[in-house]
Amino acid sequence: ETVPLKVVIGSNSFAYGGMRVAEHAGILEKNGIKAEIVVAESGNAATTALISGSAEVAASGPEQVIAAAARGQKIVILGNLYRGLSGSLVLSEPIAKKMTVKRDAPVVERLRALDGLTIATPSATSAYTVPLKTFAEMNDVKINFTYMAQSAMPAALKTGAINGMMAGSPYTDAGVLASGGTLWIDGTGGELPEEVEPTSSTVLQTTEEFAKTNPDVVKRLIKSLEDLKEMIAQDPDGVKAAMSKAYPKLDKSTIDSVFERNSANWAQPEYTMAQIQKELGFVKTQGRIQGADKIVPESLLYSNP
Amino acid sequence: MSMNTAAVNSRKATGAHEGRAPTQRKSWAVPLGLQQLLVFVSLLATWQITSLYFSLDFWISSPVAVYQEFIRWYASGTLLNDLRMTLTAAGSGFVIGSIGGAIIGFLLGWIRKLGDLLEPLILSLYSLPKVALAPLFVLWFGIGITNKIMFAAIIVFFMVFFTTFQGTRQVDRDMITNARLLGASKFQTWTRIAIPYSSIWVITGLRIGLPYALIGAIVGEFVAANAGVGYRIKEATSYFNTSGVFAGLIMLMLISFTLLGILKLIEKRVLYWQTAEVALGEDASKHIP
Amino acid sequence: MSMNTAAVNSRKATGAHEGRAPTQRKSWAVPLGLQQLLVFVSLLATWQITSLYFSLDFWISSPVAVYQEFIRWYASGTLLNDLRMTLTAAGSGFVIGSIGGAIIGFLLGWIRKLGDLLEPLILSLYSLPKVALAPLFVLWFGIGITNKIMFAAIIVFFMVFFTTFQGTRQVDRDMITNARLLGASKFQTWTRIAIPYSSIWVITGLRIGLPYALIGAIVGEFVAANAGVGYRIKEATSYFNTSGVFAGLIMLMLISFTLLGILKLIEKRVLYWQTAEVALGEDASKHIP
Amino acid sequence: MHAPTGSVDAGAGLRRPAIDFRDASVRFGDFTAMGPVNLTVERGEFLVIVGPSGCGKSTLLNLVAGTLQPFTGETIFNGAPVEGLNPAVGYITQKNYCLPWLTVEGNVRLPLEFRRFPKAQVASLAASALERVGLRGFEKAYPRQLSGGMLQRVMIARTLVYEPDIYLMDEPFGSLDALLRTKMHDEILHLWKDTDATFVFVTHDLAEAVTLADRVVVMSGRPGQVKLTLDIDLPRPRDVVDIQSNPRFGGYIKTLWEALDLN
Amino acid sequence: MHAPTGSVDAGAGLRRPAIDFRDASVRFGDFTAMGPVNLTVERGEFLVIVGPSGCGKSTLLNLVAGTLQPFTGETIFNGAPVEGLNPAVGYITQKNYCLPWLTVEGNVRLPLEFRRFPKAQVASLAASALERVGLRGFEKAYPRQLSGGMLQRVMIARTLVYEPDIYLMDEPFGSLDALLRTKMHDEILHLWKDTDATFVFVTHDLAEAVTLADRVVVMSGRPGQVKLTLDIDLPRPRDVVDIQSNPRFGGYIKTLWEALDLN
Ligand SMILES: Nc1ncnc2c1ncn2[C@@H]1O[C@H](COP(=O)(O)OP(=O)(O)OP(=O)(O)O)[C@@H](O)[C@H]1O
Ligand SMILES: Nc1ncnc2c1ncn2[C@@H]1O[C@H](COP(=O)(O)OP(=O)(O)OP(=O)(O)O)[C@@H](O)[C@H]1O
Ligand SMILES: [Mg+2]
Ligand SMILES: [Mg+2]
Repeated sequence: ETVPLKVVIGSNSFAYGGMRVAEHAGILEKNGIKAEIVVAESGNAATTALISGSAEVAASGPEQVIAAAARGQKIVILGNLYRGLSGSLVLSEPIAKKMTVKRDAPVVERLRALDGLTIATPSATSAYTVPLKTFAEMNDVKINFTYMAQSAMPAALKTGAINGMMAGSPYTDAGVLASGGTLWIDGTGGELPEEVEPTSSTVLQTTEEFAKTNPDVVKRLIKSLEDLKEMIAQDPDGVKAAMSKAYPKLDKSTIDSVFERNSANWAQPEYTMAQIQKELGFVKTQGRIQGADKIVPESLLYSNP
Repeated sequence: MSMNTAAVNSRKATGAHEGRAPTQRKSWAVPLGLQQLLVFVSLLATWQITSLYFSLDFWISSPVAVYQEFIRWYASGTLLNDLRMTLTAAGSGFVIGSIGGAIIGFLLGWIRKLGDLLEPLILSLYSLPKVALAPLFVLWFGIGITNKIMFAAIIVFFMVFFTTFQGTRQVDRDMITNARLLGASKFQTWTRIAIPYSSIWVITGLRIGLPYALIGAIVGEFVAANAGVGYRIKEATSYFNTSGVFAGLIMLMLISFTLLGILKLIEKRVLYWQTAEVALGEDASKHIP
Repeated sequence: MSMNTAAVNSRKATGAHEGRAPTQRKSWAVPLGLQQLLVFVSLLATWQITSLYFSLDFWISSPVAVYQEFIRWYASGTLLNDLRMTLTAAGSGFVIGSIGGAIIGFLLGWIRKLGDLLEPLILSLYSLPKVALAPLFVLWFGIGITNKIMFAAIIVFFMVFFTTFQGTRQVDRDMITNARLLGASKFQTWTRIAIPYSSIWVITGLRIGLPYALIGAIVGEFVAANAGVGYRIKEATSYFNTSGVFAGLIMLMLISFTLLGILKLIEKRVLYWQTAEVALGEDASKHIP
Repeated sequence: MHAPTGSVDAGAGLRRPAIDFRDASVRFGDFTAMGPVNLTVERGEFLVIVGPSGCGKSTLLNLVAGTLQPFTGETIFNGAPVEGLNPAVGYITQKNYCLPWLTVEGNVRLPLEFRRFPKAQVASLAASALERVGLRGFEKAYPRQLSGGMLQRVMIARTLVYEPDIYLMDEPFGSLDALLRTKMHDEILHLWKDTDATFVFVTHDLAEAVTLADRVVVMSGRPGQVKLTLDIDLPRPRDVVDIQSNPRFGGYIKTLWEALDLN
Repeated sequence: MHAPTGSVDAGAGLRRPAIDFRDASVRFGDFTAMGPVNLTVERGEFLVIVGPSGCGKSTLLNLVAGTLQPFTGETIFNGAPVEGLNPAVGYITQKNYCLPWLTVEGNVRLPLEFRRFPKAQVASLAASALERVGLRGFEKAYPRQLSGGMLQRVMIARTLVYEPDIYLMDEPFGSLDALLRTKMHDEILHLWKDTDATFVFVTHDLAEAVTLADRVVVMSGRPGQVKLTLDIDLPRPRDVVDIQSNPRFGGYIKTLWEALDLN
């Protein structure tokens, strides 16, 4: 029999694309899950909804799970939805034109060229900010970060209020298309060095309580992620068809390019202890989250009883 | 000056004896609706031309593009469902918020001591930016329809509360005293004097609050939803579909417009005595004292 | 019944001849401030106890935790800077919005035809959820302080506009006619009659609008900022730091509280005639006609 | 002066006064508006008060209605001091308090509805009150559609309609024409005769005072005190036109006029 | 009846009437409130209008002030039809229009400020107007602190203060006591003699009418029409107390009373 399940995701961006494909390709249904997908304002809001008990499952960045754990909330990660960074850095047209460094130069040189520029990111704590900021600090590059809603970034880029934006797709695409910007550092393509790149952009999560009382549902979810991985490998056209159902506003060529850029990242369901430790390490070195050092890493990962 | 010109020039009198305007020989009314339509059409034209001329389509869309978006929205079959969702949340929120606001505003305005005592408290709550509460609301009320209703209700509550509170404080105390002398119980001075007296303020509160019920529902949908006009706007925003954003916004405007129209009809009924044209005529003339 | 009990029982008279209350033999006033303080303290206590007793710390924080958060915020040295940022934006927005709202509300309320013509337009704009306009605002006003000021200004504008508009429409036309007969020019009927008459509404509008200036600034900071009270709230939100969210919200409450207090003083001055205790006394008694 | 028991005594012989002002004075701030006044109004009496403008006549009535409290002294009403509003009186105030959102009829029905008169009676009582003040045909009009005198008559009808035991009337016929005023005098005198109610009536019209009164009180200028009490010893029932040709009529007026003139 | 030139003629002999109602009638909806009225008020005349309550006396004054427009006919004022408000008149309305947020003095200064009187004059003019109506000492009081009669006097002072050429007075002395009323009559008659202004004065008090008037117009019941015009041929200047003992005084009152009674 099928179980109804409310799944809340953090945005309409492609970082959550795997979940939507799984829904529209019938993978969830095949595994006996009748999912209702709700889109929240941010990953933070998605996790909040999970905590409030109005959704059984949420998807958001691993740092949300850590932050919640630091405040005593027991949430476990069921699997990975998007490997690595889902965002990229786009420069405005006039700045890109002035650049002496070429687009194909090593990423460190491209980073150095950003010295003194004003770059917008969603927030000081966002998964897009932290890698870039850490990378810049490592190389003594001074970037002026300013924080704004991703939807406002292309407009700011066009009017020259910012020199560049660090955001996820499709905001970056709009930044390129509507404001004549240039894709400067491709985060989704894994251009950032390993030591600053996050392990994951989005993970599937639920409360410890729910996982304990519904091991069967959890099993089906994990199975769905594996099925997705397989489908991406075996049936790219089926995935694309599901994508055009999930994102009816996108045309064929956009779907193709989105698939090319993101599908590999959607197909990494395993989230390991090592990855959790790496994330915790980021959080601790930056001292962003009080009480993060008290977290027991094992408690964050769902373990099959 | 001939009698004819005098008649043409004679204006609708306002005066120490106004209230009911005296009957005039002729009247030259330009239909207001037509004028408003003209203003509306010229605005649309300006929008279309600006958009075309400066190629601002991506940023401000254009009436034609918005229209096409509407058609698509309708054809996809989600329009009605979205409307239903948003209207349910906004409607319930409005009803809860305005009843609460009117009653509490009335009570605190009326019972002066209680009003003085609790005013700072309510003011503090009013000063809270509701948008900042959004995450807390998700925590407290989840992401279902309750969240949206509560959001709409709380915003409307304050709007209606404040105007009613202020209005009720203005009620002529002498009028009340006089009614008490005529034998009114405390309760009757409420129902027969204070409520009719402050009804204009309550209605102002409702007018101010009504669009905010929609805004509240929309913001609730921004925070978390999978359908509704607010969700469509957010979706359109994510794909930089400016026409879609405007289509959603215009949908909202149309809704609050309709609702405000209904409210205006109610207002006319409630405040009918301000403009009533009652037939003294025949009957009165017969009984000269 | 002895005279003494009568004196104790005699209440502050309200009456057909009220306005200025007659002098009483004794008066038993309980200081309002103290009562309000009591309400406030007991609310805090309830909050703390509820939070402790039901271990709701994560959900609703607690006064002690919020206090600690304040201390941390202050110690980190950002508090004053955040305050300055937010207040500047809110203050400028308030001034611009309320002046605009009062003037335009007054004009459209006063010039009835214009009001009837443009009301639907303004209502439509009012019905728009400003948050959805954020990208357009960035396009128009950038991401600096102008953006936040405009956000605050636009929200305040509508609040003040609406109450002023409604209030000005209520001005007693007979009073105006009478003033015209006394020789008032159109302009003088504005300055000497209509403005004093509708001042109570303008002030209500300001009271309703003031907290919204802060809300506007905060929303502006949500959209784009790297400091300010709104930014702190957002930051706290993203760490599930409920105490931090409350600290920010309470900061806002304190600010609007102070500002509303100032407004109340102004109101007292402007509407002094409603409560003035003018000394007829001596002087008047001498000149019995 | 109190009756031996607390209960309302039925016997006419043992009647206590309807109203008794004992050293009553009213102040606004430091300004003494009225008094101290010592005055007793007997049950069933028709008392008229005259006095210069602003001397405190309305203030005196307000004390009885309980809308003001005295600064010194007290107002005894039916044996007990007035504290708080006193709905036992029928008060026709100087200021107009018609509710603008009710029709003339609605305004007149108001006290009946407040006092829970049986539904069946309400309509006929209201109609007859309106008839008595000459407002038939204006039942459906709103206050703003009435002339000054018509408004005043609505106020009168609104009090007559529920037949209180004590009427306080503050210049009730001020804006009525001479003819209508005469009619109203007649009406009032009939009412007084038929119901045995007590009247305290303020006016500036000395002829009106003498026509109606058992006793006229002249108040002095601000702060108003009782300056003269004049018993009007004219035959009852009076015909409001004929009474004026009574030889004593002119004399009373002259006395009052002189008392006022000395202010 | 028009003057040969459009300019205001200076010679007293060629004077055109101050006000001329030509078939003027007023309707509210289907209800004819007044008229048609044909009446000419000569320049410098003291015209008094009496008539039953609700017959349209205030309505008639409103036509002159331009606050109402006629349904038929027209109101000629100084040779031209009244269209729109007519601030050339000084109108003491029946309803009170004191501004509650101004003191008594502020209210009286208002028309002077509106009419841009020199600053130096304003204070002394206001003080003298208040003196004339007996309100000295109440300059700083607010309207809500005044008695009914005092409010009425503020309204009077507010019109006297700027000395218009034409006074429209709607029951101006209705709430004044007999003494004050006599004083005000005296005041008004002096004003009239000194300034040669035109008065249209509505009252219900027939003695007042005869005391003041050159001519009394009696209006019929609703809809009010001119029923009788009575020239008052009493000597001028009049002493307001002595005039009452003039042998013709009583006769005039009787004529008026009878005209009213026939309604
Ligand atoms: N609310 C008030 N505040 C201050 N003074 C007041 C107030 N009400 C009345 N007074 C003063 O009290 C005095 C008496 O007023 P009251 O209304 O009793 O006079 P009155 O005799 O009824 O006069 P009138 O015949 O003009 O109606 C007046 O001088 C007035 O200025
Ligand atoms: N705004 C109005 N709407 C409808 N009817 C009106 C209006 N104003 C006056 N009337 C009617 O017109 C008639 C004349 O009114 P007006 O005020 O001129 O009477 P009046 O002669 O001044 O009476 P009073 O002596 O009582 O002041 C009245 O019957 C009244 O009902
Ligand atoms: Mg009085
Ligand atoms: Mg009148």
